[in-house]
Amino acid sequence: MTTHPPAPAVRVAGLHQRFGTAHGDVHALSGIDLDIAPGAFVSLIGPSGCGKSTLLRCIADLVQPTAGSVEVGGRSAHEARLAHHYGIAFQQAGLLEWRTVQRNVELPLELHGVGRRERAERARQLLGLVGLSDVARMRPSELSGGMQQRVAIARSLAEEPPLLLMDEPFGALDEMTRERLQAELLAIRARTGTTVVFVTHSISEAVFLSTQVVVMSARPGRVVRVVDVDLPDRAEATREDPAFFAAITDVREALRGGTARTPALGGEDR
Amino acid sequence: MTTHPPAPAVRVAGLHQRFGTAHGDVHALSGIDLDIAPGAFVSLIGPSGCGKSTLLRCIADLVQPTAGSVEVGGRSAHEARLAHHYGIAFQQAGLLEWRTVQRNVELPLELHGVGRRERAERARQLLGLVGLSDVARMRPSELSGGMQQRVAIARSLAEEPPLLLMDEPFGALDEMTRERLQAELLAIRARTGTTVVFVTHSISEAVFLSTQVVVMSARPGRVVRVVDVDLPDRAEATREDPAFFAAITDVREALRGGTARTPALGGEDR
Amino acid sequence: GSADQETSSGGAGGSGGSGGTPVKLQLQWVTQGQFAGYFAAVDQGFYREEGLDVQILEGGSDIVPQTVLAQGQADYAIAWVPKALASREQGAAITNVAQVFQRSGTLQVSFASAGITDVAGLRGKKVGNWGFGNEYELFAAMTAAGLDPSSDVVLVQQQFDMLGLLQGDIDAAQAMTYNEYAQLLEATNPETGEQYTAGDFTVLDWNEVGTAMLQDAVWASTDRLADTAYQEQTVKFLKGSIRGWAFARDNPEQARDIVVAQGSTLGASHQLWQVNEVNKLVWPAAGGAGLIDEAAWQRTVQIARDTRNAEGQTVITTEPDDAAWTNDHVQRALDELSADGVDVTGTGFSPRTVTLEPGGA
Amino acid sequence: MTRGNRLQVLLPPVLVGVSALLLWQLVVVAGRIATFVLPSPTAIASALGTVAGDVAQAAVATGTTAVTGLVAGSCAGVLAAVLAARFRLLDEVLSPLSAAANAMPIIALAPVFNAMFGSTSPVPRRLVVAVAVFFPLFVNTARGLRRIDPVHADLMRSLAVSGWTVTRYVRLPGAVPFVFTGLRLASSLSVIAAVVAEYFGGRQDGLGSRITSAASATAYPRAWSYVLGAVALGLLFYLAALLLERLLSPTLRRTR
Amino acid sequence: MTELLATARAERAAPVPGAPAGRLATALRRGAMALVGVAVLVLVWELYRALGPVQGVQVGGERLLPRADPRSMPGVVEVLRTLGRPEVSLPGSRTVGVAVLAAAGGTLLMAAGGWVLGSVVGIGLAVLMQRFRLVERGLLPYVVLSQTVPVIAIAPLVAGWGGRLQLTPALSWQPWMSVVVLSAYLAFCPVAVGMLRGLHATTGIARELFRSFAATGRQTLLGLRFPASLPFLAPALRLAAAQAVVGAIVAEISTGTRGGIGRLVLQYAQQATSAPGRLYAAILGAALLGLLASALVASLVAVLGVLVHRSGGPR
Ligand SMILES: Nc1ncnc2c1ncn2[C@@H]1O[C@H](COP(=O)(O)OP(=O)(O)OP(=O)(O)O)[C@@H](O)[C@H]1O
Ligand SMILES: Nc1ncnc2c1ncn2[C@@H]1O[C@H](COP(=O)(O)OP(=O)(O)OP(=O)(O)O)[C@@H](O)[C@H]1O
Ligand SMILES: Cc1ncc(C[n+]2csc(CCO)c2C)c(N)n1
Ligand SMILES: [Mg+2]
Ligand SMILES: [Mg+2]
Repeated sequence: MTTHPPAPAVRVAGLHQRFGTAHGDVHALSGIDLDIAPGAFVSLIGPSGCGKSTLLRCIADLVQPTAGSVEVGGRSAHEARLAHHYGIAFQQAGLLEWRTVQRNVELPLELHGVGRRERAERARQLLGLVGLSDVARMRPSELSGGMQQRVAIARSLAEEPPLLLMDEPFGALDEMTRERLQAELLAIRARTGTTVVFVTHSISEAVFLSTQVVVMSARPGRVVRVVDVDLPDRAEATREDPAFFAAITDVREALRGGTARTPALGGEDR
Repeated sequence: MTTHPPAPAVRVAGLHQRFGTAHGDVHALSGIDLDIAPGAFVSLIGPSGCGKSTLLRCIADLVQPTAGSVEVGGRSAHEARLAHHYGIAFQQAGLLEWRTVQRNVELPLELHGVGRRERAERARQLLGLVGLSDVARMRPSELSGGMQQRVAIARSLAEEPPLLLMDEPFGALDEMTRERLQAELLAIRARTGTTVVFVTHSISEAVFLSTQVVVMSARPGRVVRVVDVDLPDRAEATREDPAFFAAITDVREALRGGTARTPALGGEDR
Repeated sequence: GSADQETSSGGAGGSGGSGGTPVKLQLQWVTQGQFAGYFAAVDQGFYREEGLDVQILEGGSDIVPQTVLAQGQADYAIAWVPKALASREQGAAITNVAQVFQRSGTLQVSFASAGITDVAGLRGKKVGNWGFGNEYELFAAMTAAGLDPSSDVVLVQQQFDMLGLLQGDIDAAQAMTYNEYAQLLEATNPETGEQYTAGDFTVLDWNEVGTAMLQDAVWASTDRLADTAYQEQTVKFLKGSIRGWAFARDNPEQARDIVVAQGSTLGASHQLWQVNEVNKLVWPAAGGAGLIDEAAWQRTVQIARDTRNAEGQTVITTEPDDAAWTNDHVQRALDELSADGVDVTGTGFSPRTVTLEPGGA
Repeated sequence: MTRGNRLQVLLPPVLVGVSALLLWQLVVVAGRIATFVLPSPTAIASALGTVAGDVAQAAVATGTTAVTGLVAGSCAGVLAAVLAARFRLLDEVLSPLSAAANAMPIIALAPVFNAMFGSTSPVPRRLVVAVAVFFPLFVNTARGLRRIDPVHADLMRSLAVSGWTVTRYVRLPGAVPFVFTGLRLASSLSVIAAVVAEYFGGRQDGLGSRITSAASATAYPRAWSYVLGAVALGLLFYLAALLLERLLSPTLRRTR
Repeated sequence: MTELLATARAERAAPVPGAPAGRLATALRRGAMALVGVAVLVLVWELYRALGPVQGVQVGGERLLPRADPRSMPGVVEVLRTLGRPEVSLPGSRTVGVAVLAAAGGTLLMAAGGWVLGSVVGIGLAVLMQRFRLVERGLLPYVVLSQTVPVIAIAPLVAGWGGRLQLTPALSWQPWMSVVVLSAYLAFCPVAVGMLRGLHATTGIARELFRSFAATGRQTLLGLRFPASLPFLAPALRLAAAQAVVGAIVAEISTGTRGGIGRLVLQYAQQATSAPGRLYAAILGAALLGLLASALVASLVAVLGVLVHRSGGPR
């Protein structure tokens, strides 16, 4: 009997994604191979329109890849979704206008049969975490852009899923709030050992948070390089750590290489 | 005869803004006084939900302030709007789905009677500027989040207005594209002498771009401090300038001071 | 009153309520003087005396009485002969057991000033009719007069009222003697401020033109007629009905009141006119009321077979079989009634002169 | 639209239609249902065979009424909605009136129009159709016009345009899907209104009078042939509305 | 794609539904404006009667403006007077006005039945069509086309087959039930179409969100599609109310069912030659009935909306 390495949390192999539009096909992703170890914190970074959101949506089984396979937690992406294996926060908040803020956070719990008392308690706790306790009874449209995004983050955390998928979750947040939430996210991960796949366009954020940074090229999106980030722990001081800067430089260089052409101009496949 | 100082590009005096909601009033802005000199580049920064967007919308005469006055270019905000005095890019792109990307950029020109040839030419030029020449004929929903935002930026620049209002315009952009567009924006400003009011949550972006950074406190939004940024010129090298770091520190401190309470919790007025 | 209340009370049609064999009679239109005999028979207890508990079902524009009968939802139906023959061809097993109206009540009316004195005069005119199968007498007459109905006249859909004629949209309008013709005479002539008179109009009467077709008849289920109990019941039903019609003949005012009490909203003088005109169609009946005159039957069948409407269709395509009509039951009914001293021929019948009030009031 | 795509769109309705016909035939044959109750599809088909030419002719007559009324009523409905969206006062006056007009059964309207315009004129029927289609277009268009994305409202305001320009550039394009929802409903409504209006007046040359004339002679297979004519006409109108929708709103495909 | 959110925001600008005073004022204002509309209509009618050409205006052989004679266009006063006259010139007869009111009440009941039945069927069909794309493709055209089959073609079927049903030993099929069924036949179409549109009117993000939760079809329906469809369902239900009234009236005439305004229209139409006012009175009744039905449904929807909103659910 031989011991197997643990199954990867996410395994993407030979992934291609094309979209048909009125003006011909758009080749969004091309030959993506990616293994994400359990407990890893992986950031996707790359020029606007390179396919980060698309890749995340493939992992979440929200779009069917044109070619290639996606495995999540040792099963197909489809089964993983049905097993409530992940929580997701989208690039746009995607709150339901007819629910109050609190009931938006409760939504996944409600759908999965958690009792009224328990889910209210959990929602309150999560809203506290993202600093929105006092707007629990308001409607999404009464919140600012950043506040909406924080509600969406709270919602994605509601079930403490083994896998967290986050698409530029901190994009609309001020630096203070962002740093606070980064810390919270790291704390949650430390406590629960959850795997995180995180889309961002901030190099420093990617490096600060991640164990690996996946650098993607402009359309058709390919993985240019995977930068391993080896930092002892993540605290305020980390941001001054030379390893931190080294990793930033690595990522920046990989990005430059991958975007030698003008950003997001991937015209050759159209 | 005495000479007057030039009229400020924007003058906000004693501005208050309250919103009525089903669960009581929300006090979004409280006693804002602000003078913006012609040609200035002013960034608004502050915790999420502090009223940055609201302040920008007051200047644009898109909401009526509850109290106080707003003057733009020496006239009332209302008259300025009617005189096409400003261009604006919103936090959400707000593109018209039934128009192609190019025709979305042309919209302000079309509405203000610019001829077909001329506006097509201008739109092409602007799309080149934001790196989207090859998607001119696509529909907004076929673009990624960041691409949509760039279209909105191009649209706000279409008329080369004396005043540019921008609400987190680079929020959804990757760092490369962001830096390129920052440079473009500065170039445009240098060329046309336009005044810019810019909402951002990136301290470094604010400092890099601005002549003044207005730091706001959590709700109800107040101006905590106006940090003057005195940098000779803005180039890649600027980001290593000590004056640059000093200003960043100033802003960061002002922000900390203004957010001694938990971010965005302005519960006392509800 | 709530809808169901009114329908059930209307549907009850004055059912005796006291035991008796339940019998349903389907009319071809809403309650009005046209059906005075049946309402009178219910009201006066004539059916009850025969041991029948008769419930009268009103008609509507899409209720086809003979198919209601054929589907077994009524025991008898009042229907015009040509339409009923058409249904027979489509498989409705029904038999004419009594020809209550011996004459046709349909007229084609025009203003005297239009000079349409004979059928040929319709050429090039706007000729109104209701459709609904009421147009074959008109078409037969036109065909006989050498007019092609589909090209020599303009056929116009006529409404329930006679406004089309009065307003000059229609040159010659269809009218039942007992209904629409009366409406004309109730209307005010705007030129004189007085009511119109019969002299203002010329009428084409199909009975005189020779294209009259048989109208209201009592139809029974052919299959059930094999059953003696149903035969007996049919005789009883016809006895009651003929007594009802005799009552209406002798007491038109009372018959009018009975109909009004059943919920007809036509005016009093109009209703009286209607009962009186309908009486003229029933009485005098040479061989007894309801007896089918073979000659009239043959003429009706002939016209129904030969006359083509605007689409080139005939009412029926083949000669109806023997089961289409029978005088057996009505004859028995007449015999029994005569024995009881009821006047079933109305030889001495003379119609009233009814004065129509403005608006039929 | 690709070929497979077209098949995907066309096949299900055809399948449903064919199986419905089979079921119908089965019920009639197995249930020994008499023709005067419900004619079988085959009986209708054979009747249709003999009167096909007449059905077509009648459909042209009815179709003319329907088209005229549909165009007039739709234009009026959209126009009224545009005006109502611009002037609140007009909206408040028009909405209840159009609701009342909509609730007016044709059966009540036709005699009135016939009296007013003359029962031999084609105008009353067309008016009946116009009134019938007015409401769905008015309501749906008004709905679409009222729904404006707040960002778009802000955008237009910032561009210092208002009123008609906003209507033209934002509200109307945004309302296009709604207009077509209304038009789809109206397309079939116009046919039925034209058919029914014929029961009350005008020349006896359309589907309505043929249906009644056949039905009153219990010639149900023939009556249903004309009903089929009406359904086919309705389908034609519906497809025309769909086609127009595709032509005028290329972006609709993705938002459905 | 942002459509749904957009409405939600746009509608936020309207007065908060919670405020009763505001709602009452709006209702009053609406009522007043409806009356203004009626007044304008009456005025135009009367003005045309007074000033219009008696023979109307003909253009190219077709009359484009109506005749203004009293038979074609009876005066409003005349119609109102008719309401007060006895229906039959016999002692104890009710007035035409009472007859119209009673008939309107009868039709309202039958139409209500048709509306409920039609709405249930329509919503059911819409849900089915949304759940199964194939069903939508196969059925939707027929839902719309069903409305081109005139009532005359189906009335004999409904009345005929209904007449054979024995619902319970005590309750047999009543004629008014045929009316309800035929009324539902006209009412279900707008509900099915509107509801289906509403069920589809979710944003892509929201749909993906529910997909990411592995929500079951039922959960997506109840938690997402239903709330999203409410803004579409409300007007569809109002359209259906109007259609139900039309259907009930047509069915009454078709089947000769008593107790409703359709039957009254039929009767009065036969008297229109000499008393055109009566027909107009009945038509007036029909119009008011339609308005009442729409208004009832509108208030029902509003009340439900407020209740749901209070509970923090969809508005
Ligand atoms: N539904 C669609 N139809 C057509 N093209 C699409 C569709 N969705 C995405 N694309 C295209 O796929 C490419 C990748 O899009 P995606 O949203 O994944 O980019 P992204 O990396 O997330 O960009 P951003 O950082 O700007 O959000 C883009 O060029 C976009 O135009
Ligand atoms: N229409 C509205 N109704 C009620 N409250 C509102 C409305 N618009 C804004 N607010 C409130 O006003 C405050 C300021 O909102 P604003 O959008 O200006 O914030 P912001 O500074 O732009 O935040 P962010 O950085 O997250 O975009 C928030 O608390 C928000 O909840
Ligand atoms: C829908 C419909 N409208 C008119 C008539 C005409 N009509 C012919 S006979 C008759 C009864 C006696 O007047 C009537 C009203 C009809 N049959 N059906
Ligand atoms: Mg993205
Ligand atoms: Mg904002």
